[in-house]
Amino acid sequence: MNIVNWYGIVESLLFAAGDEGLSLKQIASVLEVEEMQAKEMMDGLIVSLQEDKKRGMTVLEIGGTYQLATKKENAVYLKKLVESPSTSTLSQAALETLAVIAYKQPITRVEIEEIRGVKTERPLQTLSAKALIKEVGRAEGNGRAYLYGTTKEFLDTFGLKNIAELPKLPEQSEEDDITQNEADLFFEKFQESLES
Amino acid sequence: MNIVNWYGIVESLLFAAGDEGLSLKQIASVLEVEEMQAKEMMDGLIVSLQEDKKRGMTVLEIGGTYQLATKKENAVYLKKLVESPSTSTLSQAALETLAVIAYKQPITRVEIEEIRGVKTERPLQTLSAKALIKEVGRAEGNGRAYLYGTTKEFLDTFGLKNIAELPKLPEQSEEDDITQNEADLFFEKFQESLES
Amino acid sequence: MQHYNVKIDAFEGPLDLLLHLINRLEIDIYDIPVAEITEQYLIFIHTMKELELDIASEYLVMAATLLAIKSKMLLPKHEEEAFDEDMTLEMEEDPRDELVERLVEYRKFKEAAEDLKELEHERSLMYTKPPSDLTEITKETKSEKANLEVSLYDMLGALQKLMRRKKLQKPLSTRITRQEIPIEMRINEIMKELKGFKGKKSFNDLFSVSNREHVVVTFLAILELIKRRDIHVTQEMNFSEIFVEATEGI
Repeated sequence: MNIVNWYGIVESLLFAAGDEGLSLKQIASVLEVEEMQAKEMMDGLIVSLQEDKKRGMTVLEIGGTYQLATKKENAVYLKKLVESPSTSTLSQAALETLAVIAYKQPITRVEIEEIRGVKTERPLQTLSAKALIKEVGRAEGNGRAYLYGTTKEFLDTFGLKNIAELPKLPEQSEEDDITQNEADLFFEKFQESLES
Repeated sequence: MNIVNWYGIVESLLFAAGDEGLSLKQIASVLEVEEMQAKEMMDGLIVSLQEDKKRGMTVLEIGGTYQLATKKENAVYLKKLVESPSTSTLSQAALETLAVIAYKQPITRVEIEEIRGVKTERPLQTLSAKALIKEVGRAEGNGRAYLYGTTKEFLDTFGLKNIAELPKLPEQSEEDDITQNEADLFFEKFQESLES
Repeated sequence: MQHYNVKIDAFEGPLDLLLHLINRLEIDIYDIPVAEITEQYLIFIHTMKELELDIASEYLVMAATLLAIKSKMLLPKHEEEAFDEDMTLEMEEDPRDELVERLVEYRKFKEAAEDLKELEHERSLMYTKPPSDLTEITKETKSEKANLEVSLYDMLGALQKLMRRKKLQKPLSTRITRQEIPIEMRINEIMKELKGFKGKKSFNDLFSVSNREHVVVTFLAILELIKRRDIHVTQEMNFSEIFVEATEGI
């Protein structure tokens, strides 16, 4: 494999790793090269991204990990995008957060962030501003974090009589039929073992 | 601003938008160009990404929005670092039901059951919970049964630009041996039981 | 010797079962020998009964349909047809027509389901990312209530994306994941259990823990041991108890 392909592979890896980033060790292990070599390649990648006007991405090196990010100079366009008035709907982040709260309420911000794997401050603000969620109490223990729950406005917006009317999640409904699942699992694993 | 810079800006925008995707309208509005022009640029971007071996990304066009994704051919490397979801999450019953809905929408449950020859309540629940189908209206006549159709999530899950992009419904084709494997196993068992 | 469990619902319904029979018997779907297929179908139903499996009512309805078609095929031509010979060709309906039509129609979607599966796989090879957090570059949100154009499906769709993502990122995240039982460990346990036990041990006894993962791992361990020829599995007759013993002991 030559260095040209490495670039593409590393780009894919960094993209998939997201905010967690990748260490030099991880990159080296996937490319099956020495860390020294991986380091050289990353340095090359960073320079070439910075110089290439056709590229909107850059690689940040933070605390020993590399992660993809948008170029600083494009922030002005991102701002334009976010502020465009076309959003009478909720963002993906807000919808996700709302779903987590709806199904797991009452729940603290930290718990939501654990589930989503990303910071959730802003979606919570948005949802509160739209009166879809509210603080419903405080968690036990030190910190006594706010607990969030859905509102009547939420039920109205989604045409629900009450929270129990939320559709069952796939996992939940599948659990109804544990024996079926076992049979499926059996069969799946069995097929796999035949193929291997 | 020239088209070289556009590429970089659009890349930043697409990266930030993630799986929420961007519509042509949003892209055009940020770049302050006509949608036609934005479309041409996106077409150009998609081709250049596909051809450039140094790039690990591609642009998916799904249900009227564009989103960045890693290239298929790099999946093998991603697997080394992140778990691949490549095993189908849908049961055979759910897939069949989904196929009927996709090609015949809008369609009622009774009509689906007529085609499949079995009760279809559970698969419908699963598909709804996975947001792959939704109620799109009510049938005429008494009963006014719900009509089902596919969602944008459906397009995303199967990587389709739009419903028209679904593979043609096979008119007549040879039996698929692979799908028959499971059935064969059962059949052998039952044949044996006859012989004993 | 059958040393595996068979998926009890290998068929999606009576139409699926019929397609399988047609395929297996290498029959022309447009010219089904009804007597033969009916016999096979009934044998199948009978076997399911013997296995004490629940037979969905749809299967029984289809059995009745097949019997009805069979008897119609045996009946002499209707008298009316003799009256008007010109009409005969048009009037003469094959009793099998409706069934064939349903089978052909169902088969289309069964195949389409396979296409979908393939598409889903292709799509799963391409990874997308969640939207970035743009908090820092945007202003505070203004308080604006309602008039949202969102539906439950939008929310469930978002949840799907989240779950897909979680699945992908599991090994990357530092979160504590479920304890997995290594197959090799279970293999050693089973061998120890068998060696410490003179003679044959019941297959079912190996599945003492009813935890799903444990069951699957045990099953895989047994398969592996069979492959390695470390154990010997016997069954006196179909559906009777299966016994397992260490090869060494024989």
